Amino acid sequence: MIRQYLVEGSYLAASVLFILGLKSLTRPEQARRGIQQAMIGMLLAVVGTLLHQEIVRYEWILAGLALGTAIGYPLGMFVPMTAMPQRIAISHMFGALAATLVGIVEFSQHGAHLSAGAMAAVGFEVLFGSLTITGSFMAFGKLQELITGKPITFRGQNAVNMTLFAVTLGLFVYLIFNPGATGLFYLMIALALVIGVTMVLPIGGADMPVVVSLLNSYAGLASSATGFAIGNNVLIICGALDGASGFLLSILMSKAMNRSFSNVLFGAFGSGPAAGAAKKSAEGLTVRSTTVEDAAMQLAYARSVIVVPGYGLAVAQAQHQVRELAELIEKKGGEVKYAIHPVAGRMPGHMNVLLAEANVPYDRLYDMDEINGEFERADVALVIGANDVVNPAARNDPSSPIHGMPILNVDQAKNVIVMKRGMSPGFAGIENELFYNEKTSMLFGDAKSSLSKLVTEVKNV
Amino acid sequence: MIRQYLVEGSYLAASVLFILGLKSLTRPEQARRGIQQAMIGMLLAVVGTLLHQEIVRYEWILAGLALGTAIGYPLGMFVPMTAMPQRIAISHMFGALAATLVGIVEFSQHGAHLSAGAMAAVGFEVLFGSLTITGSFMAFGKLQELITGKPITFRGQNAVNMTLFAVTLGLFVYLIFNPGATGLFYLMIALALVIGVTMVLPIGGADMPVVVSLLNSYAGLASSATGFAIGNNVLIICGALDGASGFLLSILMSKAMNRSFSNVLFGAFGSGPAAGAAKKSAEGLTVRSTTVEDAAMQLAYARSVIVVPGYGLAVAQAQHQVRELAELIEKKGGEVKYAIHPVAGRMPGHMNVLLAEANVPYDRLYDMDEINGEFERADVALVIGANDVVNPAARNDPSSPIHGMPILNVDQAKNVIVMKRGMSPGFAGIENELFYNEKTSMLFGDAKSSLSKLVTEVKNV
Amino acid sequence: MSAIGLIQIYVFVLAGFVGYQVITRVPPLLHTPLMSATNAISGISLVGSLVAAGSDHGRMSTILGFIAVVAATINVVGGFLITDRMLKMFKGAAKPAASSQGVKQ
Amino acid sequence: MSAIGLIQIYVFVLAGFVGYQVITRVPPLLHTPLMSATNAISGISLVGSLVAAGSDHGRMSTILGFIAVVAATINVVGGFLITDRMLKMFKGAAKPAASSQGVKQ
Ligand SMILES: NC(=O)c1ccc[n+]([C@@H]2O[C@H](COP(=O)([O-])OP(=O)(O)OC[C@H]3O[C@@H](n4cnc5c(N)ncnc54)[C@H](OP(=O)(O)O)[C@@H]3O)[C@@H](O)[C@H]2O)c1
Ligand SMILES: NC(=O)c1ccc[n+]([C@@H]2O[C@H](COP(=O)([O-])OP(=O)(O)OC[C@H]3O[C@@H](n4cnc5c(N)ncnc54)[C@H](OP(=O)(O)O)[C@@H]3O)[C@@H](O)[C@H]2O)c1
Repeated sequence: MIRQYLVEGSYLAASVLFILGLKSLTRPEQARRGIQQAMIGMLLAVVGTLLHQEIVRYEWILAGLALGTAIGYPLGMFVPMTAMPQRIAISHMFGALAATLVGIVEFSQHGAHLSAGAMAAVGFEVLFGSLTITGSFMAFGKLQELITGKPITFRGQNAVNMTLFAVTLGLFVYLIFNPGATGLFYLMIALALVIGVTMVLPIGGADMPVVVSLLNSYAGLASSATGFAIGNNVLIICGALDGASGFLLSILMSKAMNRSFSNVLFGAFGSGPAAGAAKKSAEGLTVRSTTVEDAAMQLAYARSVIVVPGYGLAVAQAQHQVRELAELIEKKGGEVKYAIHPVAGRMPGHMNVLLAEANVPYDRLYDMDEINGEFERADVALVIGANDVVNPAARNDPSSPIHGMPILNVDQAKNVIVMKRGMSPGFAGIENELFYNEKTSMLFGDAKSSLSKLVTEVKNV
Repeated sequence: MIRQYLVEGSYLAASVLFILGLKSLTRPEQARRGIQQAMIGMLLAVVGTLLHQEIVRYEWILAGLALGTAIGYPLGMFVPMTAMPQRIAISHMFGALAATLVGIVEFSQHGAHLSAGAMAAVGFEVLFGSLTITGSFMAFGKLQELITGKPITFRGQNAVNMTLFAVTLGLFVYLIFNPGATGLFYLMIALALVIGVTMVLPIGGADMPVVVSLLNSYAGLASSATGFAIGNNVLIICGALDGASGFLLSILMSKAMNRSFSNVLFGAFGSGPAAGAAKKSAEGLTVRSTTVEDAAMQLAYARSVIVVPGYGLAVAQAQHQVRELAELIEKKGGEVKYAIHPVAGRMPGHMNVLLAEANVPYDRLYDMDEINGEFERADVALVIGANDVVNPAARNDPSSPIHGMPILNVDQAKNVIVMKRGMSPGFAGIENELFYNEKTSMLFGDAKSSLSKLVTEVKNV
Repeated sequence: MSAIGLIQIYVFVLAGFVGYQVITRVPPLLHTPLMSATNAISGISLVGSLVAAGSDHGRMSTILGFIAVVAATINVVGGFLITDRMLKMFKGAAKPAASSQGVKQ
Repeated sequence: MSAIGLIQIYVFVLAGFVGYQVITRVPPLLHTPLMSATNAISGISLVGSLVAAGSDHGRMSTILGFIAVVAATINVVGGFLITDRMLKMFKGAAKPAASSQGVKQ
C-alpha cells in the first residue's frame, strides 16, 4: 500500500516537473534550470517504478539501462549541432520502438482478455508506434543522405497507399472486438511498418523537418496510448505534451513556408517541378561579384550591419567566423544585429542554436518581425548562406512557389553582400532576384573560408 | 451503461467548454461567444446529470431550478455595474452554500462508512464551504454598507481567532480517522461559520475586494473537494479554475496596492492609523480651485487630453457624461485617451466595465504601462474621482503607506484638472500632494454634475 | 485513497495549471467579466446538488439538496446573464467614424 | 471502458491544453531545445518498459522489455544531455563590455 503511494507520488511529481520544465523554456534565463528539474522528475519516476510490485528481476533492467546509457551518452554529447535534424528524427524512432514493444508485451500477456477499451488503446499504441518507427528511420535516412533526398514516386502510389491504410484500419477495428486474433495483430504491425515507409518515400528530403515534427506528435500519441493501456498517467501526460509540441511546430513550419500540411505530405515538392522554373527570371540580368578586399572595406566602415544567416552557414559550419567578424566590426564602431527568419536553416530554431554555439549573445538575435523595419536603415545586409528566406519573389511574383511566404526585407538595405558558393538555388529550388539587384554584390566561395579571409582583411583596414 | 457514457460525456464536454470559455476572455472580440459556449457546457452538464440513475424524483429539482432562476435572473439583469463588488461577494456565498450542503448530504448518507480519503474530501469541502458562506456574507455586508466598513477589533482578537482555528483543524483531523463522530462534524461546521465572521471583521471595507477574491478561491477549493468526494471531474476542474482565478486576482490586487497578503488580512488598514497622517504634507500649501468656464476653455482648446477615472466616477455614476465630454473634445479636434490604473475603483477591471457601459470603445482605454509615457505630451490630464492612483507620494515619500505602489504619471502633464467633491482623501486615507501642485486646478463638486456643466460649456466655446 | 482518488489528483493539478495559464493571460480590461464568469462556472456544483435533491435518501437530503439547487442555480443564471451583459458592452473601435469626423471639422 | 478509463481521458485532454498553452509561448529562439526536451521527456516510456523487462511473464516479454528499456534510455540520456548542452550555449548579453569597449575606440 505504502509502496503504491510512493510509486504514484513519484509519477505525480514527475508530471509536474516535466510541465514546469517545458514552461521554463518560455524564458531563456530559466530554461536550463527548468530542464534540470525535469531530469530530476525523470529520475524520480524511474526510481518510483523500480519499487513496482510486479518487478521481480533486475538483471535485464540494469543491462538495458547500461546499454541505453552507453548509446545515449555519445548521442547527447558528441553529435554536432548541424546534425540535429537527423539526431531528432532517429530519437523518435527509439521512442516509438519502446512504445510499440510495451504494447506487444501487453498484448501477449492479456491477449484475448483485453476489454474493448484496453484493446483500442493497445492497438492505437502499436499502430502509431510502428509507423513512427519506420517513418522516422526513413526521415533519418533522407536527412543523413543515406537515401536519396529526392521524392520517390511510382505509378499507382496513391492507390497502394490508400489500400494499405484501409486494410490496416480495418484490422484495428476488427481487433477491438476480437482481441484474440493474435495473427491479425502482428499483421497489423507489419502493415503499419510498411505504411511508415511508403508515407515518407514521396516526400522530398528538404521537407523532412515538417515530417519529423509530425512523427514527433505521432510518437507522443503512441506514448499516451501506452498510458491508457497500462493505466499510467505520467505517460498520458508526457504523450500529450509531446504530441502538442510536435503538432504545433509542424504547423509553425508549414505556415512560415506558406504551405499547407497536405501540400507537404503529398506535394513531392522541393525537387522536380520547381526546378523547371529555376532559370526563368534570370534572363538578361547580370550578377555583380565582389572581392574579399572590397567587402572588407564596406564592412569596416559600416555604421550598422545586419547579418542574415541561412542554411549555408550551417553547412559551412562558419558560426565562429561570423562571431569573430561581428566583433571586429563592433570594434571599428559599427553595430551588428542578426536577423533570424523562422524557417532559416532546416529546423525550427536552427540558426539560434548555431549562433549560440559560437557564443553570440541571444539578445543580438532578432526575430523577423522585430527587425524587418530596420533594414532600410542598415548600411550593409550580410547574407550568409541564406537564399529562400530573402527571396523577393515571395513578395512580388504570384507565380512563384514561395509566393506569400514572409521574408526578410534584405533588399531594403543600402548595400547587400551575399556569400554563397555559386548560383545554385536553395531549398525551394528557385531563382533569387535579389542576387541580380544592383545593390547586391556576391562574394562567392565557401562561407567559412570567405569569412576567415574577411576577418583578416577587416583587421588590416 | 449507455446512460453512464452520456452522463460522463456531457461532463467532459462541459469541462472543455468551460476552459475554452475562460480562454476566450483573453481576447475581447471572442469573449462573448466563448462565454455563450460555456453556457452550452453548463446546459449539457445539467441535462447529463438529470439522466443520472440515482435521480428518481424530479419535483424538488424542478422547484429548485425554478426558484433559483427567479432569484438569479434579476441578480443578473438588473444589478447596476456600480454594485458589482457586493454582487460578486454574495454569489460566492451561494456557491459555498451549495458545496457545503452537498457535503452534509454526502456525510449524512455514508457517515461512518466514509474512507479516510473520502472523509478528508468531505471535511475539506464543508470547512472551506462554511467559512466562505459567512465570510462572503460579511464582505457583502461591508461593501453594501449594511455593516460598518471600519475594521472591528477587540482585545485578544488574535488569540480568539487562533484558538478557534486550531480547534476546528483538530476536529477535521479527528474526523478523518473517526468519520462516525456526527456531532463533531456539525460542531466543525458551526465553528467554521464563526471563523468566516471573525476572519472578515477586522478587515476594513475598502480592503474587501481582496478578501472577496480570496473567498472566491476558497469557494473554488470547496467545489474541487466536492468533486473529490462525489467522484466528479467536472467539479474538480471548475473548482481548480475558480481557485486559480480568485487567487491570481487577489495577488494582482495586493501587488498593485504594493501590499502583502498578510498586511491585507491582518493589517486593519484603510482606517484609523493612516488617517492620523492625513494632513501631514498639506501644511503651508494652497489649492487652486477653478471654475467650470475656465476648465471648459482649457479642454476645448486642448490637442490631447488624458482622462484618468477613479472610484469617484463610479460613485457619481458619471460614465455617460465622460463619454459625452470626450466626444465633444474630439469634435473640436482634440484627442482623448483613457488611462486605467490596475486598481482604480474597487475591483479589478472596475473602470473598464464602467466605461464600456457608456459605450466608450475599449481601444481608447490604455493600461498604466502603455500610457504612462504619454502624460508628458498631454495638454490636459483630467482626473475624475481618482485619488490614490495618482498620488505622487507613492513615488516620492518613503514614509507613505502607499510608497512603492506604481501610479499614473499625471503630474507630468502640462495641466491637470482634478474633479472631486472636496478635499477628503481616497481609499488609503492619505493626503495627495498632486492637488497642491501648481499645474493642478481643482474643480470641486459631484463628478456627474460638474461633467454635465462642462459639456454644456464646451459646446458653447 | 483508491486508484480513482489518485487520478483525481492529476485532474486537479492539471486543471490548476490550465487555470493559471489562462487567467494570467486575461487582460485587465476583462477582469470584472472574468470574476463573474468564474462565478457562473462555479455554479457547476448544481451537478452535485441535483443528485442530492433528486435521489431517494430521506427527507433531510432532499431538503438540503433543494436549497443547494436553488443556490447553485442562482449562480448559474445570474452569473452567466451578468457576464453576457457586461461583455455585450465592450466594443472595439465601434465609432471611429464619429471621432475622425470630429477631427475633420 | 471503466471509470478509470474515463478519468484518463480527462487527464489526456487537460494535459493537451497545458501542452498547447506552454508550447505556443516558447520563443523561436528555443525551438530546437524544445524539440530535444520533448524528446527527452518522451523517454518516460521507460516507465512501462521497466515493468515489462523486470516482471516474470516469460522470455519474450523480458527480451522485448529489455529492448524497450534500451531504446527509452537512449532517449532519456541523449535527450537531456543534448538539451542541456544547447541551453548552456544560450547566453544573454554576456559581453556588453567587449562591444561597448569597441564603440569607445
Ligand atoms: N527551418 C526550418 O524549420 C525549415 C524546415 C523545412 C524547410 N525549410 C526550408 O529551408 C529553407 C531555408 O532557407 P535558407 O535561406 O536558410 O536556405 P536555402 O534557401 O536552403 O539556401 C541555402 C543556400 O546556402 C548556400 N550554401 C550552401 N552551402 C554553403 C557553404 N558551404 N557556404 C556558403 N553558402 C552555402 C547554397 O547556395 P550555394 O550552393 O550556391 O552555395 C544555398 O543557396 C526555406 O526554403 C525553408 O522553407 C526550413
Ligand atoms: N480596483 C481594485 O481592485 C481595488 C481593490 C481594493 C482596493 N483598491 C484601492 O482603491 C483605491 C482606488 O483608487 P482611486 O484613485 O480609484 O480612488 P480613491 O483613491 O478611493 O479616491 C476616490 C476619490 O473620488 C472622490 N469622489 C467620491 N465620490 C465622488 C463623486 N461623486 N464625485 C467626484 N468625486 C468623488 C473622493 O474624493 P471626495 O470625497 O473629495 O469627492 C475620493 O478622493 C486604491 O487605493 C486601491 O488600492 C482597489
